[in-house]
Amino acid sequence: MVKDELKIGWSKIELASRVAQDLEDGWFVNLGIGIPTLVADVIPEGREIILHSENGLLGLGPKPEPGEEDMDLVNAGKEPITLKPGGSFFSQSDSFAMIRGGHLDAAVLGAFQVSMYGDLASWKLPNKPLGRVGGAMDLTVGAKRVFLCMQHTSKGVPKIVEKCTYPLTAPRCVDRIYTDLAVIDVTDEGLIVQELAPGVTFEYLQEHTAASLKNHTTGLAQGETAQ
Amino acid sequence: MVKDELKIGWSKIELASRVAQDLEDGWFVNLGIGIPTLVADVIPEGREIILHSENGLLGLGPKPEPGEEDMDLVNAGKEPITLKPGGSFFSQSDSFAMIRGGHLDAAVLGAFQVSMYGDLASWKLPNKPLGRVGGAMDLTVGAKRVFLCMQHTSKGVPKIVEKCTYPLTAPRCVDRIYTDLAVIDVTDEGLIVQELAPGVTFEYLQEHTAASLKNHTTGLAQGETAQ
Amino acid sequence: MIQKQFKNTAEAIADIHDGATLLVGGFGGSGLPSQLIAALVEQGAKNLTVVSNNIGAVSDGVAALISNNQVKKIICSFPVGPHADDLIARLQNGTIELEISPQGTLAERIRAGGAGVPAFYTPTAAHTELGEGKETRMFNGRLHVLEHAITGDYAFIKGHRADRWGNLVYNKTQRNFNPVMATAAKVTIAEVDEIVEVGDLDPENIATQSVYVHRLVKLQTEPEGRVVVNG
Amino acid sequence: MIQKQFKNTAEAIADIHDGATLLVGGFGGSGLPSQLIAALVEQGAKNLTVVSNNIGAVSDGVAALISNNQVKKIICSFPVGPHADDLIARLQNGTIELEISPQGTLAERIRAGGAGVPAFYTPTAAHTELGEGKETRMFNGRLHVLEHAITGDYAFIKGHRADRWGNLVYNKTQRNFNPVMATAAKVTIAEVDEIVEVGDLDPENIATQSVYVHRLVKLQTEPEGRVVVNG
Repeated sequence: MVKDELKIGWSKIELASRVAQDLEDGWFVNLGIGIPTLVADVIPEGREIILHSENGLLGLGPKPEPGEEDMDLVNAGKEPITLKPGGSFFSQSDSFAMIRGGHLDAAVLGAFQVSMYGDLASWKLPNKPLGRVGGAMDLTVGAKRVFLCMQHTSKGVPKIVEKCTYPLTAPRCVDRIYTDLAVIDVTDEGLIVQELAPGVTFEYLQEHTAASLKNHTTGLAQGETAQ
Repeated sequence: MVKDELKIGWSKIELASRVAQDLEDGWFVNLGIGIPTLVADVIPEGREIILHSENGLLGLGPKPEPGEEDMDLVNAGKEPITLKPGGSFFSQSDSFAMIRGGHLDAAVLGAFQVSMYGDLASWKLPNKPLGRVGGAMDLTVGAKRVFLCMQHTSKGVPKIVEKCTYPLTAPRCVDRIYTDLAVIDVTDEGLIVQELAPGVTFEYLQEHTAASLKNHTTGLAQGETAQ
Repeated sequence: MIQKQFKNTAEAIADIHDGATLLVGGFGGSGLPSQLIAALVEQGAKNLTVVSNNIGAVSDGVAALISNNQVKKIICSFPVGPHADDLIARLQNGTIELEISPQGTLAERIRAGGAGVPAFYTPTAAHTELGEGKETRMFNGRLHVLEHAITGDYAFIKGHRADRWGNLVYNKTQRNFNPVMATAAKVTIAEVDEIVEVGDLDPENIATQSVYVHRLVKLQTEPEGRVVVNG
Repeated sequence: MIQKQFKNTAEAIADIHDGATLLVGGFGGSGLPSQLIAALVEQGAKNLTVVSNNIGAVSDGVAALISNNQVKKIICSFPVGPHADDLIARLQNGTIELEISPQGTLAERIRAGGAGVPAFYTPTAAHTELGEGKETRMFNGRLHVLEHAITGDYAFIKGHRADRWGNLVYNKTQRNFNPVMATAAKVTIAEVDEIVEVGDLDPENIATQSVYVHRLVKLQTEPEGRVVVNG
């Protein structure tokens, strides 16, 4: 099975690109630590999306060229980044006022588990002594849309579940889940698969998901999208 | 009596100067509307006192020269002022965070009434349909020291009373009262007269005050101070 | 491409509905978005709730909306001034409602509204008439009152320079309530002296970030221009 | 004349007492007042309560105080990183206490501490382990938790440029928690790259106003200098 997973689905950068595709012109978007950070590098040409980083900036740009790194200009993952023209710097309290106040159009975040109701667990693993909450709880309650961007399984164990067993970040907060295998909406009618990654069947996806999925991609060949 | 009051005591600018004399080097001070505003013009030479104006600036300077007025640079009384080198501009929420958070060394304010316990009434007259609270309530709860700077009486009626009959700005908030007639401390032992203006006797002062005063100026000739 | 600039004030405020809550920046005439107010007088939306610090300090402020019978409720700290007569008359005949909030509490309530904080405690106004009827609680041996956030459907703000993204800088004490109110409305409309290229504003020096500004109007510098814009 | 500059970090932090509460700015290594921390390691004050966002991201941050057994309690949002081993060991043997606060709640609690707001409601952490045991209340149909202000006896902050009055500007994302923490301590001590003349900083662009900074130390740019300063 591990072998299969290596062969099919989106790579990390393809996954980031798939997320970026859904970010609309003019949106203000926060990118979490991990795969979400990659989204900054793959914003579609001609689309103005203003990226927020919770350590206190709007207008985050791509990674700097080697040798151009500035340790006073980092993202929420503490990696060197650049600032786009039109960007701005502000304090932590201002940054989280922006987040909690509902001013960001979307937050793209990682996850340990997500439930069929959109409950998110992303800050603490049961087998670790310490959690790392950072801004995750603020982002999930504050952003207008919460998009997850993650591997579909962790060491073969499904991350999409009926009920989270890990400590919650926030209940019923996730709107859409992007994984290496599929794009899945969290709705009042349950988890709706909108799109399958190349080489992924609905049956394969369901097999790797610990909650019931509904297929809205029926009639399309594998790898085609429902757009 | 009105005639007497015209002859004795401090003029408005002398009163402002008397207040300014007690503002210590390095203090951050807010000046209220009215006579307190005059303090900005009479800060003793060589003393660095940083004046705060609640509309959002630190480092308020004297009035501009005629013709130099800038309507974007005004004090809390909406009068044109200047900014000293080292001054700064900030928002209302930041300005009142500064006030309420206890960061100002003193607020110099006007008053309608003040009680022997330091209760202050300064925002609403009983015979007026509307009060004008502005920043008075925030300043009185927030400043480290509240100094009043006012005429001792209003149309012959004492403003220093046993109990305020006008709506309160804040209870037990006043530390020191500067009037055209005297300097009076509000203490746990009551109202203590520290200094009399030229030509004012303790008896005259008590006669114009509707609360019991204690004289700490005994032994000094009229007009001398207890310093 | 992000484009927030409107042709004129009339278009920028055209959709304001009867019954809307409107936050109006400025401290007296300083930083007052007077051309947006003038356009709203023309537009005529009624039963507005208006949140603004000073009512009646200048004739082209909120007083103009009151005189034009567009306001059902005022929330402010300073309802007096040379142009407050119409407010007083309407209070006396019961056609307008007034809520007085201490200036710092007003600023903090609006900030809270923009920051996703529904309520907070403050020592300001405890033991006073303005604290009456409010929940109170002791913290550190001192009485505090519970104050609730204020948000608006629209905010009118005045800025000095803007860029196409909606970033704003202010000129001196023009700043006052403007950056606070900009955060607390569904639709924030800024009238500005100048619109510059994206990247022309210093990123360290942006007082209102692009995320908070939804519509921009460049002020007409000539008085004749103003008439055309609002006419 | 106002004079806030101290000769070196050792003198600037000399009076910090055992049991003090210390706010430490920075986000990882960015905007971290590492020379003040190094001086405090030398000085040796014990039983400190330290409030800082990241613990263990870098070796010259709060981790250094923990390793030197100077800390009895940590309040942070992110207690993990390559240098968190000593924290974990002390948590396991019960010699240190840890309070985790979501990052935005942490920032807002510190802001509240500086702003005279003793407590506020936030939706963050409601229905989660970090909200357990806290007062809750519904606002607008949503559960909120009551969070209390944080203040410090001292704050260590890192700035870029300062003037003699104590005004500060920051460099890019170095800003982070520094201007927030500067407001919330009895004594705020800033290490800065440069001290300029009063009037050299743009009054529109001062991120931390003079009123909040009590002591200034200019950073030694040469590593040799640092040893001398702290020695």
